[in-house]
Amino acid sequence: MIADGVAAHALTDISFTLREGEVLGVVGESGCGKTTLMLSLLRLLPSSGRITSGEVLFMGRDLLSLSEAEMAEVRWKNIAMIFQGAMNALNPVHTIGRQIGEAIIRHNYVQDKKLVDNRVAELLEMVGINPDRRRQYPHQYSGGMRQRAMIAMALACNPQIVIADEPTTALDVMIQAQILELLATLQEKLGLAVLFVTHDLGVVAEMCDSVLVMYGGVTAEYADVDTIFNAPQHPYTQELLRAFPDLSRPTGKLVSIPGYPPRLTALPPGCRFAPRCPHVMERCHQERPPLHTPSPTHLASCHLLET
Amino acid sequence: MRYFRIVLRKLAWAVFTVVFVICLNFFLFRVLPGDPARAGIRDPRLTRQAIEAIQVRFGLDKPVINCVESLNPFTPGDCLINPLQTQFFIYVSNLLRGELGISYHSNRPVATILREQLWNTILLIGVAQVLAIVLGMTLGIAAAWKARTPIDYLALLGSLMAWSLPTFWLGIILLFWGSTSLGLPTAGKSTPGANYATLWQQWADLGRHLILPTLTYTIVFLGEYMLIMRSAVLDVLSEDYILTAKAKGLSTFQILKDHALQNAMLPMVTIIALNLGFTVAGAIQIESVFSWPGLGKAIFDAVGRRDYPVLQGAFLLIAVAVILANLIADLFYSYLDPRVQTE
Amino acid sequence: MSAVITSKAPPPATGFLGFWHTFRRNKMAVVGLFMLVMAILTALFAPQLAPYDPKAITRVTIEDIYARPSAAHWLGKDDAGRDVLSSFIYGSRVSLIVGFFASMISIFIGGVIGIVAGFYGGRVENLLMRFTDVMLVIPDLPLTVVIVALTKPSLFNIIFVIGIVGWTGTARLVRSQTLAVKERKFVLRARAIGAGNLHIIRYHILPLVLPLLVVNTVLIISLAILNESTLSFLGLSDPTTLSWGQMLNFAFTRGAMSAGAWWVLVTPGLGIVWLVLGCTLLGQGLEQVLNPRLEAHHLAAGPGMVARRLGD
Amino acid sequence: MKLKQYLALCLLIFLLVACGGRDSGDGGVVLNVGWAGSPDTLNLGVAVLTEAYTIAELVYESMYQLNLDGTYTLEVADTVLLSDDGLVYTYKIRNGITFHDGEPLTARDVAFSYRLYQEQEGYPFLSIYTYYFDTIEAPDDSTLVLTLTEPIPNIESQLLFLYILPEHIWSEVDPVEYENTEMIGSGPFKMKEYRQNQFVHLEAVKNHHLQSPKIDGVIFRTYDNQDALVQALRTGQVDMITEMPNTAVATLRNDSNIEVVVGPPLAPSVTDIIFNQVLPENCPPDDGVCTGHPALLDRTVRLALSHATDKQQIIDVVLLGLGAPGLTLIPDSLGVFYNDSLVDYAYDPALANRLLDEAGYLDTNGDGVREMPDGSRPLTLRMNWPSDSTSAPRMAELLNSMWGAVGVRTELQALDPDALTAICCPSFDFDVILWGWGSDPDPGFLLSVMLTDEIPTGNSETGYSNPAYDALYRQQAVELDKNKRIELIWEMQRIVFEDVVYIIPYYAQETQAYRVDRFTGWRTDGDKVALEDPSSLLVIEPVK
Repeated sequence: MIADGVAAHALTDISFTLREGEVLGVVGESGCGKTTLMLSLLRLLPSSGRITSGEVLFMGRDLLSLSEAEMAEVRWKNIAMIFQGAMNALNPVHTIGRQIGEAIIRHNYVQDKKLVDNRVAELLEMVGINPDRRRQYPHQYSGGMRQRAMIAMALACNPQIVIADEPTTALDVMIQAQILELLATLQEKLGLAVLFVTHDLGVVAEMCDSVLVMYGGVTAEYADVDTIFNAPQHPYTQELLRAFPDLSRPTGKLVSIPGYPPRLTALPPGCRFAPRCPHVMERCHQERPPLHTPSPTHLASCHLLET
Repeated sequence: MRYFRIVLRKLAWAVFTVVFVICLNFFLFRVLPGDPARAGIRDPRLTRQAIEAIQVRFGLDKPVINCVESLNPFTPGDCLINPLQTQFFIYVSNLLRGELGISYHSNRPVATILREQLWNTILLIGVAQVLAIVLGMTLGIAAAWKARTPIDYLALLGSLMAWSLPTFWLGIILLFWGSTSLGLPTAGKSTPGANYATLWQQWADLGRHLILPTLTYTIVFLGEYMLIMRSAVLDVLSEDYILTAKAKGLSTFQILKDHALQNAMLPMVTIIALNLGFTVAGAIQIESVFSWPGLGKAIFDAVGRRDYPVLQGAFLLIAVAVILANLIADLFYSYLDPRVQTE
Repeated sequence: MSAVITSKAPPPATGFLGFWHTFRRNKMAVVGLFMLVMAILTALFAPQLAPYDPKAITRVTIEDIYARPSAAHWLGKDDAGRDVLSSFIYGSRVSLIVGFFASMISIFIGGVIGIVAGFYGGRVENLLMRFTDVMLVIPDLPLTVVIVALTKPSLFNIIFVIGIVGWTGTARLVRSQTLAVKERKFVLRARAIGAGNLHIIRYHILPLVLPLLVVNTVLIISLAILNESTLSFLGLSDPTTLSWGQMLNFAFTRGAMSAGAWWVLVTPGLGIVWLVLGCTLLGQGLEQVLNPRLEAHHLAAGPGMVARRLGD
Repeated sequence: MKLKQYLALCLLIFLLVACGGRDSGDGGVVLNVGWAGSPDTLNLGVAVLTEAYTIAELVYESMYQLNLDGTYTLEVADTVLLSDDGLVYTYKIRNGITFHDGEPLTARDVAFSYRLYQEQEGYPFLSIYTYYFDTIEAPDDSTLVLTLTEPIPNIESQLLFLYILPEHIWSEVDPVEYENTEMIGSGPFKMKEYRQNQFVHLEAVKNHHLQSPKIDGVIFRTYDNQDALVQALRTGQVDMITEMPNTAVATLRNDSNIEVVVGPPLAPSVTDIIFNQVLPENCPPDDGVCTGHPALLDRTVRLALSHATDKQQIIDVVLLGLGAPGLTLIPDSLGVFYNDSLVDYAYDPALANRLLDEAGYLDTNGDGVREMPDGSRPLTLRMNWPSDSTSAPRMAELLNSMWGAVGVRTELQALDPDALTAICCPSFDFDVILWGWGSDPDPGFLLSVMLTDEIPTGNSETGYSNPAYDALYRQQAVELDKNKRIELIWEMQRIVFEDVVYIIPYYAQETQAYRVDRFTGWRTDGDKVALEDPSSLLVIEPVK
């Protein structure tokens, strides 16, 4: 019975396209609305969240105008999701096999019980888990295996799109690499479109076709991966790249961006990056910059681009 | 194997607790003032010789335990006596033979009295608890699912109200309402002297007698279960795996059934078992209002008459039942939560 | 695309003002507090509010006994021919006193055991928690009967009895909270700079356990009030103290319902419900304020999920 | 979980149960009696509660039966012969009496029973009735010769509760442990089914040697809760109730289907206000603590308190007027033994104040409480009562204000009955106690309570000691002439009344009620009220 709090515009003016087989990286510091964006796509925002405007077009249909039942059909069958922190995303009291099978049964991917079991085994094998372990519980898996199981689960119904929400956080470096490689292999093999949420630019450079850089709930910059890495237009992207250790330039100094990203409940009136921007101007504090298009496939929101 | 070890450890703990309760039970009732032989009886016909005879009969002439003659007033005694000749030993050895002493009031073996009453109480508590748990859980799930909606507020307020009602007070009000407007019986568990043509009639008669006490009971306990379930489900519903389930396209009902319920049951199981003790306190009030011939009524009568052997027996029985229930709950818990079995 | 997240606002302010700000948004807690304050005011101003003095000596006739409600006696009269409303108003005092002091005892015992067990850990914790577990399974009532039989029935003893059987839940709760708090950085830091145990408990643990304790106190008060009425019903309470439980007890043993005098039974009963409900609402509300978890509810009602303004 | 199925099931059960008809009482015409008690045990050797005796009165027979007017008639015997020295009673047992199991009842059974009651040490409460028994002989099947150690005037009341047990059953069992649930007797009703604390189902004996009931059976149902009991009568679940709260009388009288009967009880009982007046020299050497307030040793104080006690007010509040002001420990329900010539001390607070003033108990420090004449201590009295009493707290409140009005303060404290026994007697560690007695139809025992000899035994609650009274007691105990004995007993009552040994606030009346639409023929014309007595149960018949 808590009375309404203050509505915070977690996301504003976000727009991107994901083509078949494309890997789109979504980058930004923690708290910039990446996960909220992913959940919004599947309409999974918690009770305190609401989508106020916009559309999510999937194969010509606006997902936001679907009924809850129609939406449930789309989930997992067309768009599946790999959550960050597989430990919490898996139900501790059910076996891995059951949790994967559940999705298969739900979307009638295969009918027969026996076939479901086979499919589960096949999926686990595909991600490199001994299929016999499908009768075990999440707590009996190691962290990396849980993440593999999550991936297997996401692929259960052969979705067109997989949303991978920081799939490697909380894993140690060796395992991270394995998981990423597995993802890359499967993406290629199955021709998946992947929305890849991360704050690791190295991963982005390696895996993604295009990149969406988010800051404070808005699009900072959106372009193909080469443009982002070679000709970033937004000061935030530039700063991010400077803060990213480039192994090819071992002498380069590591720079961290001063300050913290804004709290969504206390957003600055003008450009959201203004308080931390090295190129900040007077108008940045008053006026929200519109999205500029330096080139047809390149979007960036910064007053500097005006002219 | 690990699981077996867990079970064994829990079992050992339960046994230890039972032993502790037996000792406490013995000494607690020896600390009481006055002459137990005259408890509740102020009968002019009782002579001093008769009192002594009663004391011999109940074994009260012997020292409490080695070194202690009596506890109230505290008198030290001979330490070198044969321990077999102490009240404590007699009590324990009787207990091992399933004897709980003889009621001061009715002169019958306490074990027999309790055995008769126990089943009636189990029937009443059983039916009412199942109803309260099922309804409470259902309401709790509904309220948690529909959190912050009128359904939630209504269920919450109703449950808090139910929880706030003094049990006996609700009982007497329902008794008058039920007997006046529904013509339901006001006492007992069957119509005495009735000849039932069919077994069905007998069950119907029992059912009619059960309605009011069960209703009272259910209302009083419903609220608590609802509150606990609501809170447990709310906790579960904010877990990530619920989000996973939802992302998988499962319907709300499926999510509640397959993912929320079992996890939310975990705290419920513990509470239900621990609640057994309070359940008996409720039984005392309800059974005495509705003259239901159960354990609670026996305790109520025994309290009024200071019939300590019956109280002592009931105390032990309830304590052991609660310990047992907790043991079962622990084991059931590990069945519900695979993490306990294997980690 | 745009989405909003409603968050608890303003940002978690500390101190009483911040707490009050959140608190007053919680209808449940506010209603509960109101009910409790009403009861406390009634108790405080009983002499001003009560139309008659329940202890006053008046000549009673048979007609006075269980007299129906009238203009002079709004809630009728009881089995001794006294004004029910006045007894009811004065009775709130005893019920509140019992509830308050008994819960203080429970909270004190439970709090000390919980903090000591949680803070010191090891063998101390094991011993204390095993003891708590044992006490938790021992039925309260026989214990109460024995204690009441050992002591004279009086207000003080009733408070004592209710207090010492009701601490087990608190002990468990406080222990787990202490365990959680103990690992916080500033506690570890305090320990690192060599602060004594008592100092740490007093200045670092207690302030963090206290909110939980307050919630628990409010809930235990309601339990104590209910327990007092149960003891009265069992004839184990002191008949010379005028509490709502005693009023009920007299209504029962002196056949109020048979005489058709429902007002004698219903009035104190509703009083207990009022007070207990007030405490429970307050407790539940406080808990919600201190431990909000609705924010992340994944199944919350549908309509808010997609709410687009017209014309978007 | 399939919620709908659960709900449907619950609803189904409820409907089925609610629609299920009431009992199909096929056992003939059965009277349903409601009461708040239940026999503690059916083994009368160890039974305490009156309920056990009520059932025994219907199932068993004894040598005499007590009529509602207080007279006795022979029951199993035709005639009795008393020897001139008043020591030897020769009873001729009727022929053709059989126990419920078909075995004949003979003088041997009578002798067996009397010997059992006399010799069995595990029968603590009955030995008082066999106190004067010397020998018990049954020379043949129809003759019983009872020899006493000294002549007594009240043999009838001594034999009244010594029910005759079948030797062929009781000689086979342990007479203390035996639960006697079969209850084979020779009375007009026999045991059909017994559930302790639930009900007692008795069946009529159709060819009884004295009188057969007109009904086919009677069921006594236990209601733990008095309100439920009254409600059961109102809704017709029972046909008669043997007790009820006095507060229900007015409401039940308004019910045209219900008749309320009020009168003196069959089993006499008395409520007393006990003053601790034991003298230091009489303090029991072993158990005595004797901490009574010294003022209570002064008759003037006790008399003043008596004048300060508004008995009518107590009767109105506690009994709703259904009682009579009491005089002494011998209640009006003892009939001829009750001395109704005594005139009660009037309620007169002014007189009480004057008495205390004149005796020097003055409030010297102006705190509203009087002090002893030597100023040593205030007149503050401890007042205790058993915590299981429902009326005592109300009475205590009233006394507190009444006595307070004459400058005597009381400190009220309910006590657990055990704790009360512990401070009462023979330790005399109290000032005032509110308690009471139940009595036989003979005043002998109640009179003995005030004897000097009873101070160390714990029977004397006041510690009262008066040689003149003691002498009269010994005299009446052997006075065989009934009228002379009554005279002596009246004189004893006058003495204790004038000495103000107790204040007797009231003699309570019995309140019972029955439904007029079920059975007719209830004996309500007698001196006493006892609808559950054979006198009613043998003659009632169903309303046509």
